[in-house]
Formats: sequence, C-alpha cells, structure tokens
Amino acid sequence: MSGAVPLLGGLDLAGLGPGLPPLVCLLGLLGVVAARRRPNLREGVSLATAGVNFALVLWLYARHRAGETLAWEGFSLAPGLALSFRVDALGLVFALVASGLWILNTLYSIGYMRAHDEPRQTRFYACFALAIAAVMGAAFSANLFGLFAFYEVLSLCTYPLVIHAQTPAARAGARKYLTLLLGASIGLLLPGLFLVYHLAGTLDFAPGGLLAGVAAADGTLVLAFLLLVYGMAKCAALPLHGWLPAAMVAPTPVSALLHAVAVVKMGVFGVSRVVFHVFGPETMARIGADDLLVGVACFTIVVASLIALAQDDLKRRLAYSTVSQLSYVLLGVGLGTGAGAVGGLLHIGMHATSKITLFFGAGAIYLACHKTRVSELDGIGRRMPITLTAFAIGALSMIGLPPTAGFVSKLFLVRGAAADPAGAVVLAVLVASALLNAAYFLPILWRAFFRPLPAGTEAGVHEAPWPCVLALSLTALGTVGLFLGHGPLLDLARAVAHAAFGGAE
Amino acid sequence: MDAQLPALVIVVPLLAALLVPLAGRRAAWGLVALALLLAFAGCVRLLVRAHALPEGEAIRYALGGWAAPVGIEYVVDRLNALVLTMLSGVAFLVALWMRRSTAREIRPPAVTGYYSVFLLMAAGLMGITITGDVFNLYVFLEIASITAYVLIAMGRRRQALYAGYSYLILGSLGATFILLGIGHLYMATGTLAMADIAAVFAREPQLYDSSVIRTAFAFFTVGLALKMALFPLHGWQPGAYAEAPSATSVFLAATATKVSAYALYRVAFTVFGVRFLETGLPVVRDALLVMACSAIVVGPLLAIRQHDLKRLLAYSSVGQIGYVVLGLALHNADGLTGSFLHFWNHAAAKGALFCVAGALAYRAGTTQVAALKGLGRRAPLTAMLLTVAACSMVGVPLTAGFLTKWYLARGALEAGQWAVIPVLLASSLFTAVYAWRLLQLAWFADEDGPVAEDVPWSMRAPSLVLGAACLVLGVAPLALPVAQAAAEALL
Amino acid sequence: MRSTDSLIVRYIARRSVPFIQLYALYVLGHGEDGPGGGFQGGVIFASSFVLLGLANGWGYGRRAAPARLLDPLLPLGCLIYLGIGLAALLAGGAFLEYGALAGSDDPEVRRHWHHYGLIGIEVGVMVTVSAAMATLFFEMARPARVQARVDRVGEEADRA
Amino acid sequence: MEDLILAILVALALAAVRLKDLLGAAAVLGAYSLLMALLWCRMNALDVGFTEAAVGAGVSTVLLLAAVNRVGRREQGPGVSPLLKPALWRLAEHRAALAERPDRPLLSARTMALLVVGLTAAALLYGARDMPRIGDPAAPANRAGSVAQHYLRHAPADTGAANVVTPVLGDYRGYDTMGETIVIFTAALCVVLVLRQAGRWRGPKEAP
Repeated sequence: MSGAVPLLGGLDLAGLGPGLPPLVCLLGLLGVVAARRRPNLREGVSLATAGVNFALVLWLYARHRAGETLAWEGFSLAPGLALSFRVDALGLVFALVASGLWILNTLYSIGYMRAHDEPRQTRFYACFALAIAAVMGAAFSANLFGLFAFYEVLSLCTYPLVIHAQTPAARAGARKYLTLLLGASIGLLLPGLFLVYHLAGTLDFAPGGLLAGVAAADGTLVLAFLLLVYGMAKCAALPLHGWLPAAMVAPTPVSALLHAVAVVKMGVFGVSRVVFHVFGPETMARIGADDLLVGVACFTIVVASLIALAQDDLKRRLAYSTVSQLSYVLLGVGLGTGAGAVGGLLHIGMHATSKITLFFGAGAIYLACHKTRVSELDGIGRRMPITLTAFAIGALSMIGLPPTAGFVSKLFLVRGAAADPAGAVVLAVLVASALLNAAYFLPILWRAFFRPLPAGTEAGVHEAPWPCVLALSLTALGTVGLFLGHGPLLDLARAVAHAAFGGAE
Repeated sequence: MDAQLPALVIVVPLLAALLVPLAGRRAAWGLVALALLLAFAGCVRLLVRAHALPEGEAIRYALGGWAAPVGIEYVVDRLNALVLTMLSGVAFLVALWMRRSTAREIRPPAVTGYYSVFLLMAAGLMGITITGDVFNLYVFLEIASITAYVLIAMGRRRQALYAGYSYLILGSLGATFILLGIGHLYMATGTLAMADIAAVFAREPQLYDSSVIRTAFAFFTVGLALKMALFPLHGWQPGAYAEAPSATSVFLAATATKVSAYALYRVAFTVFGVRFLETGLPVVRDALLVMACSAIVVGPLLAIRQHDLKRLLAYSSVGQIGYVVLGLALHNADGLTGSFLHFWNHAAAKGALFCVAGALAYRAGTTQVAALKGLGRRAPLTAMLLTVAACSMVGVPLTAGFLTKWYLARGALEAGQWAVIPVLLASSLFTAVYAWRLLQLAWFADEDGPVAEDVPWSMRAPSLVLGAACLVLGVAPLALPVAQAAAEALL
Repeated sequence: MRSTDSLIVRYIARRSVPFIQLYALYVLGHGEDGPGGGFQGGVIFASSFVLLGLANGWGYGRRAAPARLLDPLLPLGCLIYLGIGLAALLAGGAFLEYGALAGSDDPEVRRHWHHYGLIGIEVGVMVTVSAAMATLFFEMARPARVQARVDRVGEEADRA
Repeated sequence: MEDLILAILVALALAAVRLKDLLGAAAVLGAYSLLMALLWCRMNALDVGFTEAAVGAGVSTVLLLAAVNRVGRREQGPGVSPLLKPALWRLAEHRAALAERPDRPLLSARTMALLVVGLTAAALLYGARDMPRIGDPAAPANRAGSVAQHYLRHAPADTGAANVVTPVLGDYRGYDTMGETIVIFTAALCVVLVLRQAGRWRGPKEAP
C-alpha cells in the first residue's frame, strides 16, 4: 500500500485504513475520560477528535478517488463473523456527512453545555465520542454483522445522552427511545441477520447483493427484507417512528445528533446497505421488495408531514419533519432507478445539513429566550436575526426550494420517479410533501419575522452564545453551499447508482 | 511433571485444602491462592496440550498405575480442558477476591474452615470434570455437593441455613438419582470406565433397547438436571445464591451448575453415545429441548420481578443454564459450540455480576437492587463492570454473550428448530429489561446518597479481570477453536 | 447429653473403651484377609468415645477426645493418604501407585510395597474416620448449656 | 428368607415415616440398618454387611439420637400422613389454599415427595424388567473378561491381600476411597463450621 507509514517497529498504521476513524474516536473517548477533571482540556480533546476524524475521512476519500482499494481485516470473532472494514462509495457518503457535521455539532455542544452549565458533562462527551466511533465503524463495515454491531452500540451509547437531564420527562422519553430501538433490533434485526446468514452462509456485503445468487422462496426473502428494514427502526419508517419525537427531551445538541447527523442517518444508511449490498437491485425487483419500500416511504412521508402540521412544540414539529424527510432516502433507494438512488443518497447529506441548522436554531432560541413553542415565536426574528435567517435557510431546504441543498436531492428524486413506470403516484407524493413542508415551516418564519414582539419583552439583539451562533451560521452556509457545490457527494452517489443500475441514470 | 499434570491439578488443591485448617489465617489465604494459581496454570497447560492432540485422542492418566477399566483414569480432551480452565481460573480469581469479603462476612474463627471447604469444592468440581470413570465422578460430586451446602449455609443471615438445607435435600435427591443411574449402568455393562462403557455399547448395540440402560439414562438426566437447576427443577437455586456469602455466590454461580451440565454432556455423548440420543431415547432429547427453552424464557422473566440483586442474578442463571443445555438438545456442531462457548462466557459475565453484588454487600451492607443507586458516581469502575457484564448477558454484539447466541441460533436453524429463535430473542429482550433496570439505577438515578469510595483493589482487580473477559471473549475468539473442535469430536 | 444415673453402666462403659479400641485395631489389621479395614475400624474406634459420651456424659467423653486433639487429626488421616499417593508420584510412578514406592522394578519388592501402601492408606482412613465420627457425635450432641457457653466465647473471640 | 426380610424392611420404612416420635423413628431406622446388614450377608457381601452394621446401625443411629437431643422428640407440622389421603384430594385442597395465599407452591412438600417416590419406584420397576439375576454367570458384570473377574483372578497376586475387597477399595480404586475419606473429612469439617458457635454473627464491629 503506497503511503504506508511504518511506525513502532513495522506497525503499519496507514494499513489500518478504514479502521482508523473508529479507533481514533475511541482514543478520543479515553482522552475525554482521562481529562474529566479539566473541562477545557476535555472539550479540546473532543474538538480535536472530531477534527482529526474528519481529516482521516477526507484522506480516505482522496485515496478512494485515486482508485485505491482500502480495507482492514479487523477482528474475526468466528468463522463468518468478522469485524472488518472497507471503504466504498456508499460508506463514504455517510462518513463524510457525519464526520463533517460532527465538528460543528461538537462546537455547538460546547457552547450549549457551558451556557447551560449542565451537569454530567464528562459522561456527555464520552458518549458523544463513542457515538461517532460507532458511526464511523458502521460506515466502513464490510459486512452486515459489523453494521449490526455498531448500530447496537450507537443505540446504547446515545441512551445516556437522551436521558441526560434525568428529569421525569427525560426518563420517559429515553425509555421509549431505547425500548423501541432495542426491541426492534433484537426482535427484528437480529433474526433478520440469522436468516440472511442461514440463507447465504455469509454476511459480507457484495456489489450485486450478497443474496443475489441465493435460491430461496420469495416469501422468505421478503420476510428477511422486512425484518432488516423494520429492525433498523432508526430509519423511522412508520409505524416504528415513535422513538424520534420521544427523544426530543434530550438537550439540543443531542437532538441534532439524533435527527440530523448520526442516529437517523445510521438507519437510512443501513437500509441503503441492505438494498444495494445485501439484496441487490435485481433481487429487490424480483421479489417486489422495491415497491414495498416505496410504499412504506410514501406512506411515511405524507402521514408524518400531516402529524407535523399539528405540533405546536418546535422540536416536535422538527421531529416529525425528520420522520417524513428520512423516507425520501428510503424512497430514493427503493425506486429502483439510478436517478432515484442518487437523489436518495444525496438527501442523506442535504437533509443532515439542513436539519442540523434547524435544530441548532431551535436550540439557540431556547438558550437565548427559553421558548419552545411555535406560538411563542412572535417577532423573534428581530431579536435573533442571524439565528432566524439560518433557520429560514434550513426550512427552505426542507421544502426543496433553491438555492438550498434540498432542491438538489429532490430534483434527482423527481427525475428518478419520472423514470419509474409507476412514477405518477410517487410524483404526487413528492409534490404533496413539498406543499405540506411549506405549510408547517412558513408559518414559523412568518411569525418570527412579520409578527410584532409580544408586549412586555424588550427589543434589541440578543443572540445565543457565540459558539452556537458560529455553528449554526456555518451549517446554514453549508446548506447553501451544497446547492452550489455538491460535487464530491454527487460523484459518490453516482458511483453507487452506477454500480447498482449500470450507466442509466 | 508434564505427564503427571492431570493428577496434580486435582491433588494440589486437595492437599492445600487439608493443610489450610492446620495453618494460620493469613497463611491459609496464601495457600488457597497459591494452590489455585498452580491448578490454573496446570489447566492452561492441559488445554494447550489437549488442543494440540489429533482428532479423537485425549490425554489419559491412570491413577494408581492401573489402566482403565481395571483402575480409574483421568481423561482430558478439548471439552473438559475448556471447562477445567474455566473452573480453575474462576476459582483463582475468587480466591483473590474473597480475602476482604470473607473478613467481613464470615466469623473470624471459621474463616480458615471456609477457605478449606472452598478449596475442596473447587477440587471437587474439577474432579467431576476431569474424570473418565462414572463412579469417580460420583465421589467428586459428593465432595462438591457437601461443600456447596455448607458454603451456602455459612451466609450471615439465618435464612442461609434454610437455603443450604433445601439445597441439601434436593441436591441429595439428585445425587441419589445419579448413583442409581451409575448402578444401572454397571449392571448392564459390567464396567465403570466411560471409554469402556462406550466400547460395550459399540460392541452390543442391542443394549440400547434394554430397560436397564434406559432407566439409567433417565436417572442420570433427572439427577443432573436437579443439580444444574434446570427449569422446572431450579427451586433450590435462588435462595441458595441469595443467602450464601458473597464469595460463595460468585464461585457457585459462575461454575457449579455448569459442571453438572458438563457431566450431562459427558454422560450423554461419551458414555451413552450419539446413537443412543438419536435412536435410543429421543423423548429425553425432546424433553431437554423443552426444558431448556422454558428455562431460557422463564428465568429472565422471573428475574425481572426481583428486588434483591443476588436473587435476581440467581433467576437469570436459571435462564442461562438453558443456553448451556440447549446445545445438547439441538445436537449439531453449531449448537454444541454455542453451549460450550457459554461455559466461559457465562462464567465471566455471571461471576462479574456477583462480584458487583459482593461489592455492594461489602460497602453498603445490603444486596437490594435499590442500593445500586448512584453506583456510577460512587464506584465508576464497578459500575462499568456491571454495564459490561449486563451487556454480555443480553448478548450485545462485541460482547461474549453474543457469540453464544449466534452459534445457538445457527444450530437451531440447522436443526430445523425454528421455534428456538423466538425463544432466544424473547430471552434477550427480557434480559435487557432487568439489565436496563440495574443500569438505570447505577448510572441515571438521582444522586442523593452519600459518596462512598469503591471496594479495595484486592476485590476490584479480580472482578475487573472477569469483566474484561466478557469483552475479550466477545472480540477475540480464544475459546472458539477449542469449543468447535470439541463439538465436532463429540458428534 | 447427661450421664446415666446407673453406676454400673458408667463403670462398664469406661472399662470397655480399651477393648473396643483394641477390636478396632484388629478390624483395621484384619482388612487384608477378611471383612474389615480402615473405615470400619475407624467407626468402631470412634464408637468407644461415643459410648463414653452416652454413658458418662458429654463432658466426660469430650475430655477423653478433646477438640484440640480431634481437629488436627481430621485432615491428618487424609494427608497420610494423599501423602502416600504423592510419594508414589514423586518416586516416579503414577499417583497412588504404591509399587513405585519400592523404587525398584523387582516384582517381589514392588508387591511388598504395594502391601505397605495399602496398610498405610488404611491407617489414614482410620484416623480421619474415627476423628470425624467422634467430632460429628460431640458436635451434634453438645448440650444446650455448653452450647450457650461456646456461643459466648465465640462472640467474645469475634469481638477481639 | 430374603422376601421376608424385604417385607419387614418396607414395614420399617413406613413406620419410620409415620412415627411422630423422632426417638422412636431413630430406633426404627437402626433396626432397618441391621436388617439391611443381614441382607448383605445373605448375598455374601460380608464387607458391606459389616460396614452397614457398624455405620448404618451403629454410628448413624447414635448421630440421629444426638440430633434428636438437639431438636426435641416430637415432629412438628400437620398431623396427617400423606398416605391417608389420596394425592389428588390433597392437590384440590392446595388449589383452594392457593386462592388465599398466592405465594404458596402448587404442590405441598408432601405431595411432591409422594410424586417423586411414585415416579422413582415406577422407573425402578421398569428398569428391573431386563435386569440380570443375582449371581447370573452370563450377566455383564460376571462374564469372563469383565473387570470383576479380573479383580478376582489377579488381586492376590497384584497386591498380596487375601480379601479381594480390600485391594479393590484400597488399590485398584484407591482413588475413589481417597475421595470418600475426603468426603468424611468434609462432612465433619462442615458440621463443625455450622454447629460450633451456632449463634448468628452480626459482622465485624466497625461500621461498614
């Protein structure tokens, strides 16, 4: 392997390749715990970990572009059960999005936690580090077992984050969060894993799907597909979406982590893996699983948007918006067309950037004036112009208007749907969804910018602490930036689609 | 000395057990630790040697110089080398762990006696495991049983006497059944050496239809099921584990019932032979499958309702022994591998959990679940230990418990026993419920209690070794090749 | 247990002790040629103390076989047994291979040593069994009055 | 003759179970052991008979007496023996009692005991169908080439002992005997640990 750095008597660090990011994050975890008595150092370690991690992912991306095959054998637990890592386009999409936004999320967390003077911050940062380690591990896992293992680790290590406040409400929310996620993964995902292994005799991802050549009854395969998709309840497909609104009790940086960066994206990333590398488009089409996925996605998009419309709590409204937006990804990968797949995968990044902006905005509003309800936001745009401008950008992206990131992915989705024989229904759903998105985001903006401040509140600019503002400004800029320059992501998504469907897009 | 190892790993602890009552208290503990360390080293060496042997061979040792079947022989193959290593390893760790704990829980004049009995129990369990002679198995079973009764009865509360007594009654019943089984077996075959009995069966397959042989097998199964607390014969276990002194609980829970399970494997596969299971008395196999599955589901379900940590863990053991027996009922290489792995995996996890209970008893003077409150702040390392071990019990991937479930599920699918999968999953879910409850208290309870320091390092270090084993065994398959080879050798 | 009131019973019990013990030794020695051996001999040996305890009172019997004598004897018998086994092992044979004690390959010598080994272990068995049986009896039969005193002493020892 | 002894044995066993007077029960058990010893002798197992007489009829009875001395003469508990009522009847009674006390087990200890004894007896009877007769030269244990035959042939030459039982116990299976000796040691040690200073200990004085 070129560029290998021989260290410590021949230990080939660079040879670890895709194993490096998770290992670095684990080191970060140790650093956080070691520095538990010195908050500045602890937060410094967190930020440094995030930065190094992003740099490593970029390095992997560069080498992947250069055409290198990057893999690390990792550990073999048992024959057929290994923790091994490989870099591929799909994994890079997830890894780039997560590790990039992670830096901003960490920055924002520091501001938020310090401003609130929250207790138990060491536990918070430690779990944060473990979460990103799990995300990196899942992104580069070369087999279904690794994906499952890191998926579980992420569920477990985000639980302390959700319950962070330890109030009765936080406990109840966290309980629902873990019950649903753990119940689904033990009750559905794990048997799905057993079934896949039983059918195929391997769990290693394969370009055309590891189940491609497997002779099995269609019914069994559909069962396996459903077990895997619903087992990954993190993708929040109805009716297993309940954990998402419940987890809103968490501190805002955690919500951002759950809803934008790590947890939900882990779910849709997992489903994409299942579609492309476990079943493969051919098998999907043969057993009708693609239509099934599209149906579930369409249903979720519409129903979740309708529910969002009825929410007054800002974060809950955002939560249901997330449920609905996630299904764009499922829709895209389920369409069975190249453009659809590109749109779905792009939406991982586009939605992440926009939704993190929205959550940062909501958190900043809460930090600055302790408001959580939509109905309380009258005139707030005048007091927090930067925050609300960023919020507006995020909202536009959700609706899918230019010049924001959401427009790009939705454009590809529309193209993909148009290429589908039964695309009319999907198109109708996409249009309806855009309207619904507008219906629940625009009133917020209207209240914030065009309604007067309620009587008795003093006017004047009163933004949240600077790290928060900085972070949300950056993500808002990123939302616009991704509209203008989404080249790397698009290339990667195209590579995945190309491998799956050939040249047609 | 290498050739004498099979005898020495048993004789050295026995010798120490006899010397301990004559020694002072401090020297006594040193003797215990030293003897068990030597035994552990010997067992590791035996494991390495047994694993290097070609398929179908074993290390044999003729006691008294009389080759079997005239004399008694020790036979070490991969399966029992695996169990021996587990036994001696756990015993050594518990010996290190118990010095401070017994000082608090056992009345001072009785401490050396306690050490002696503890060593005898360890040697008894190891003797059951290593022997190749069915009657010798019974002799060591007696040693292990009597010592277990009194190790339980020495608990500080009065109820400990009752717990020890009820185990005495049921355990004696089980031992009697086993003895009846041995008697019937001898009557039909005229020999007591396991290998020789198997040879008789191979020579005279019509014996499988003999009512004497069938009765023998039924007695063995019921007797050993009683000793291993297989549901619904688990009645003695929760009280016993809950009332016993902490060190006893750790050692008993980590090892004792598994040795009976091992004995069942040995009797079923080595003595009676695979063909007997398949054709001779398949109803026993089905019965074991049903019992194992009910244990796996009911154990954790009962555990959820408990308020005493040790009692909770005891009920969880009722469930876990189901995993160990399931392989026998599934009867294929993967299922057996899963069960054999569980010998180690469960020993590590349950040992660690009882160490947490012991630490609680040491510091808080109680083992109520509620006392876990705020453990994460008071004693972060102990709380981490609890977390890791609980995750392994649930079967979270990358912990040792997952590998067990993985292999058992594979075995079940292979055997066409689809119904076992929901059983495994339900058990994981129920286990997750009580594990979650414990962790919730340890990490996320409101912190109102006084801040006390963690237990002394002499207790922390051995328990952390057990906790680390839960992780290491989950990622690095140390036991796997041996377990797989042992499973294939049995079939 | 209290002593009986009958002087005759008490006297005869006391006087029969040596005969019982002699018989026990005979049973031990006779094990090679007929029924008997260390186990039976040990039981009979212990029964002499039991008889003393039954007839002359617990305290009388206990004084004849005090705990500080019996307690070390308990493991001692087993140690003799184990020691012979280990000696054979160290002499190059298997554990408990008495013939190896001879240290020679001559079958005649080996057979002699077999014999000695057998007697040695029988003695070991007898020591442990007799000490154990007597201990069992005296522990179980301990009168409540004595028990209360022992408890008190024990608690004082605990406190110290 | 054996049949008569066996019949008396069954009667004695029942009497031991039925007797409320523990001292009497201990005496009955002593008689039981003595008869067993007789039975062993009739089967030419003199060593076993001797041991049974010394241990079963002798020391065990005394130990039981000592225990009775500790716990009192009368057995406590319900006065009806399990044999007087059919098991099903008792089961029904327990169902009724269960309604009042949910923590009570479904079957009482006595019913359980009766069930266990019945099942064990059934299994033993089933097993007896194919049992070889006592002393049958064709039985596996007595056949030429069997271990027992080996002992009978070679024991005197191997060890120089005239009584075959002794070399079997002390030499061929000497390791078992060592184990049994350790069992005796263990039992005595255990009794000492439980009974000596039986008052409960409340832990070291310094507060935990």
